[in-house]
Amino acid sequence: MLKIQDVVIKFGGLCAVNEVSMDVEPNSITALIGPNGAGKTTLFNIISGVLTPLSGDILFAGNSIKGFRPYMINKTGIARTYQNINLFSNISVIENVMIGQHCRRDSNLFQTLFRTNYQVREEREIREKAMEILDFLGLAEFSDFTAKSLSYGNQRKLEIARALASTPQVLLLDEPAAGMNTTEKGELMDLIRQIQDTGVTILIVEHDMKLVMSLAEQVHVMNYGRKIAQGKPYEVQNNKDVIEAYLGTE
Amino acid sequence: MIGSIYGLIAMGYSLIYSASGLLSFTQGELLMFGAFLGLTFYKYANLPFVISITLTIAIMFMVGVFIESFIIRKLVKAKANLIFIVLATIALSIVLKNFAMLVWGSNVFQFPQIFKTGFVKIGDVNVDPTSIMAIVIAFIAMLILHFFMNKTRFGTSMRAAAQNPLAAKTMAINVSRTTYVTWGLASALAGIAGFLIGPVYGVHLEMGTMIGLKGFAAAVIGGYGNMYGAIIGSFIIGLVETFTAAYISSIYKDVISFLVLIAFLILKPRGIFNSKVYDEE
Amino acid sequence: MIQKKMKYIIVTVFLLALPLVFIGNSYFLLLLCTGMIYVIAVSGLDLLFGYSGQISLGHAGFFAIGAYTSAILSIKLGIPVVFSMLFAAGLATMFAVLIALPAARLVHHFLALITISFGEIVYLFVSHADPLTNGFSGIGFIPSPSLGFFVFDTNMKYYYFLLVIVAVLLMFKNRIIKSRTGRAIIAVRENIYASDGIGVNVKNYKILSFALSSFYTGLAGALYAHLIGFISPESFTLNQSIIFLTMLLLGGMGNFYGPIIGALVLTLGTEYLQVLGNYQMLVYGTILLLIVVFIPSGLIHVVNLRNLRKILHKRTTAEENDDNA
Amino acid sequence: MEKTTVLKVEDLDYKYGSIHALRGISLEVNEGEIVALIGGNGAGKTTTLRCISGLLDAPESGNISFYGESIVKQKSDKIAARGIMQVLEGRHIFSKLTVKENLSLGAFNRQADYASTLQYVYTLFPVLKEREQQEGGTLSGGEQQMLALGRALMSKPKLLMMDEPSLGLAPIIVRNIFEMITKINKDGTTVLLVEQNSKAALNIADRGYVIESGRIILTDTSNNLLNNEEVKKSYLGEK
Repeated sequence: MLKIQDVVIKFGGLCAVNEVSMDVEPNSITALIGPNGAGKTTLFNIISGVLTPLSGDILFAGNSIKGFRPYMINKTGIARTYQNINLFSNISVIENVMIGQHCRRDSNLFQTLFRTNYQVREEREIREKAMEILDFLGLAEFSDFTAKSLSYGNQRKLEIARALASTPQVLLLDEPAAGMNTTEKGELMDLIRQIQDTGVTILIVEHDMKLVMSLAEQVHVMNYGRKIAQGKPYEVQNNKDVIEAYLGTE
Repeated sequence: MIGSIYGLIAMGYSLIYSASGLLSFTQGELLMFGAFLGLTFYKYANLPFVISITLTIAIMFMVGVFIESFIIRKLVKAKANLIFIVLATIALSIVLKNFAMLVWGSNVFQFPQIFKTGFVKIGDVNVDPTSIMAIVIAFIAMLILHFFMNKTRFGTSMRAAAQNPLAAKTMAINVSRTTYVTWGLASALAGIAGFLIGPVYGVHLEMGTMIGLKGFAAAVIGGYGNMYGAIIGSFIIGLVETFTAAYISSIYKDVISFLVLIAFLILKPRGIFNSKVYDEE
Repeated sequence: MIQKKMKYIIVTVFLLALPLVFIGNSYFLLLLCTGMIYVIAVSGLDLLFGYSGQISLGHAGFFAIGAYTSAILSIKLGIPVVFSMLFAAGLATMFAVLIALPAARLVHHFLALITISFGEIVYLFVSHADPLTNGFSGIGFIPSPSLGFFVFDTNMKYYYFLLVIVAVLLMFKNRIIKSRTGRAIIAVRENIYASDGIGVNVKNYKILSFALSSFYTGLAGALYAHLIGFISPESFTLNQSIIFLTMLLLGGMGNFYGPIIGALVLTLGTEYLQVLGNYQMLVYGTILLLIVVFIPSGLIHVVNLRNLRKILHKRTTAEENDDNA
Repeated sequence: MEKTTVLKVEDLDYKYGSIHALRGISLEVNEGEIVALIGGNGAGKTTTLRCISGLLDAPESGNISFYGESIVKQKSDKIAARGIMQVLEGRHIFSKLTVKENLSLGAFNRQADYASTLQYVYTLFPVLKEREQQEGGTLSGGEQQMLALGRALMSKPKLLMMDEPSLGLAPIIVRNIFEMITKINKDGTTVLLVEQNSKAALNIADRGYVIESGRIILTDTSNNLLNNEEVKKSYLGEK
C-alpha cells in the first residue's frame, strides 16, 4: 500500500531520517515507535508531503508521491492527524469536517455564485456526510460548538474525523493517545479498530506501549533517524537493540 | 547623508523585530516627532545644541517605553493576532502625526543653522557642515549601540531575550524590561534621526512617512532583524535614490525605492542576510 | 421561516422608502450613496482580511484603479459606463492576482508592507502620469451610468442603482462564504498547515481571495468615480486604505453585518464630525487604536446580534452558526 | 534527622484554555534528593515544571512553595533569582551567542563568585572550555545539553529542574549526562528530573512520581517503582 524506500532527510547537517525503508500492508495497523527525537514525526512529515526527502522514494499504491505538496498527497488518498493539534479552531466542529471533504468535491466559484442545483445538492451532501462521520466518532452532539471549545480528547477525535472526511485509503495518526487517560485510550483503541474495519490502512506513531502492542500487527522501531528493528509486537519487545534504545536496559 | 538617516531608522526596526518579532509602523512618525521636539528645544526654548539633542533622545526613549508598556504589551498578553499589533502601530502612527499637527500645525519649519559657515570645502565639492555632523553623529550612535549590545551585561541579556525569551526567563532575566528598553532604544534612534535630518530638509508633518517606509525597505534588504544588515541596506537605498534623482527624475525616486523593496520582498525576501519571512515555515 | 421572510420584506421596504424621506436633501443622499460604496469596498476587504486572514494596506490602490480606469474609459473611449465599471473592476482584479502571486506567501507584516508599497505606487502613478490621469488636477465631468435610456444622474437614482448592486454583491459574498470555496478560504485563515494537509491548495485560495476582494473594491472605486463625477489622487492615499481598515475593524470582520455597520457608521459619523476639520484622521487613528486594543472583534460583537436574535426568535444554535460562518 | 523540604507543590490545577492539563498535582522535593517525575507524552510533566518556574500564567488553584515561601504568583525572573533553575526541554541555548556568553547569562543575577563557578562548570564539562568562543548553535546535541546544564549551574541553583535531558541524545551521551547529574547532586544541588526515559531516570533518582493525564497516580522510592508491575508494563515496556 505504502512503501518507503531508503528515505534520507537532513536538517542543517543533522541526519534526521537516515535511509529508512518500510512497507505498510493494505488494511493493516502498523505502528512506528522510538524515543522522542528519533525521527518518527519527521517521517510522517515526509509521507504527508510537508518535507521532501533528499533521496529515496515514497510509493503509494505503486506510484511515487515524492515531491508532492501536502494537498496533493491528501487527494491521492493519504490523510493525517497532528501531534500538536492543528484544528480550524474558531469555526464549528461540523465545518471542520466539511472542510475535510474539500479534495473530494468540485463545485466551483460560478456554481457557488449562482447556486446551481449541482452546488446546492453537493452542499447538502457535504453536510450530511460530515454529520455521519461525527456520529461515527461520537461527536455529533458537539457539531455546532467551536472546535477550540472541545476537550482535549475530543479535539484529537475531531482531527481524526476531519482526516476521515477526505475518504483516505491510508490514515496517519501522530500520537493520538497523547494526554488521554486510561478510559479514553481504551475508547480510542476501539475506534481505531473500527476505522480499520472500514477498509482503511493505518500507520500510527505512539508512545503508549500498551496501545501499540495490542493494536499493531507490525511494529517498526526508529532511533537516531535510523530504523533499528521491525516485526510483530512480541518480536520487537524482545529485540535487544530495542530494549537498549527505547524500552530501557537493566 | 540620507543613507545614514535610513540606517538609524532601519536599526530601530531591526531592534524591535529581533526583540519582539514585530513590525512597528511608527518609526517614521517617531522620527517626525523627534524632529519637532528638537526644533522646539533648539529654536523656541533656545537651549544649546547638546542639551537639545539629549533631551530629545531622553523623551523619545520614554515614548518608546510608553508605547511598549501600554499598547504592545497589552496586545501580546491578550495573545492578539500579530496583524492586530501591526495595525495598532499603524493606528498609533496616525495618532502621532495628527497629534503633532494639533501641537505644531501643518507648516514646514526651518531649523535654524547650527553652524555659522554655509559650506565646507572638501576637495572641489562644497559640503554642508550640518550634513557632515549628521553623518558623524549617526555613526557615533551606531557605534554606541553596537558597544552596548555586545559588551555590556544588559546588552547581552537583551540579545539573549530577543533570541529565546523562554530560556532568558529561566536565567533570571526580566524579559519584559529588556523588551521595553528595546522599544525605547528604537524610538530614541528615530528621534536622533529626526533631529539630524531636520536642519537639512526642514521639519514638517509628512517628513516621517516616506523615510519610515524607506528605512523599513532598508531593513528588509539587509535581512530583517539584522542590525548590521540594516545599515548596509540603508546605504543601498540611499545610493539608489541619489542615482535615480540624479539620472532619471526626482519624481520617480520614491517609486524606484518601492520597486526595489517589492523586488527584494519577492525575489530575495530573506535579504542579504537571513530571516524568516514566509507564512508556511 | 415566515419570520425570516418578514424580516427581509421589512428591511427591503425600509431601504426602498428611505430616500423618499430625504427628498430635497440631496446632500444626505450623497452621503448615503458614499456609505454604500464603502460597504462594497469594505466587504471586499473583509473577504481578504476577515475571511482569508491576509492583510492589505493597499486597498486604496485597487479603489483608485477602479475609479481611474472606469473614468478614463468612459470619457476618452466613450465606453458605456456599466461596461467601463466592470472592466475597471476586472483590471483591479488582475492587479491583485499579479500582487498575490508572489506576495501571498509572505508573513503578515511583510504582506502589509508590500500592499502599502503597491498602494503608494498607484498613488504616485496617478499623481504623476499627467497625460492619462491629469495628475493632481484630477479628472472631472465623469459621466453617470445608464441602462438603455435611463440615466442614473441624480443622487436619488444613483441610490437605487447602488442598492441593487450592494444587494447582489452582498448576496454573492454570503454565498461564497457558505460554500466549499468559502470554507477553504476560512481554513487558510485558521490554520495553514492543516489546510494544506487536508487538501486545500493554500496558495490558490490566497490568490483567489485577493482577486475577489479587489474586484469588490475596484468596482466600488468605479462606482465612486461616477457618483462624485470628479476624482483626484488625494482620495486614494494610504489614509484611504486605513479608513477602509478602520471601518472593517469597527464593524467587525469575518462577519456578514460587520462591514455594513462599520462603513455606514463611520461615513455618517465622520460627516457629522466635520467640525473637527483637519483632525478627522486623528479621530480615525484613535478609533482604530482603541478598537484594536479593546474590542478587536468589532462593534458587531459588542452589540452581539446573535444574542439579540436568540432572544427574539429562539432560533436553534445551528442556524446561528450558519450565519456566523 | 528531619529533612528540609525544598519544594512543595500542593493541589496544582492548570488549564490551557479549555484543556485541563493539571488536575491536582502534589509533590515534594527534599534537600539533597534527586526526584524523578515520569510519565508519557502529554501527561503534564513539562506543564508542572513550567508552573513551578513561573513560565506559565498563574495556575487555576493550588500552591507552590520554595523553602516554605509561596512562589505561586511570582514572575519567572524572580523565581529564578531565588535559586530555582530550569533546564528546558530541547535545551534552548542562545544559539547566536558564544558558549561563554551563554554561561555568563546563567550567572545573570549573581556576579560574586563568577570566576570560581565558571571554573567548576569547566571542570565538569571540559569540552565547554575548549569551545568557549564558539557560537552555541554550532555545538553538537550532547554539547548543547552540557551547555544548558552548565549555564543553569552558573547561578549556583538551590534546586535544579531538568526537563527531558535525554531527549534526542545517543545512549552513551545520555549515560554521561546522567552521571553528571548524579555528581552535581553529590556536590550539593537538589534535582527535580522530568524524564520519559523512565528507567534511566529512576536509576539515579531517590524517589519518583508517576504522572498520567495531569494526575499523580503513583509515588514511591525509585527501587519500588522500578519493581512495580503496573509501572513496568506501562512505562518500562516489560510484560
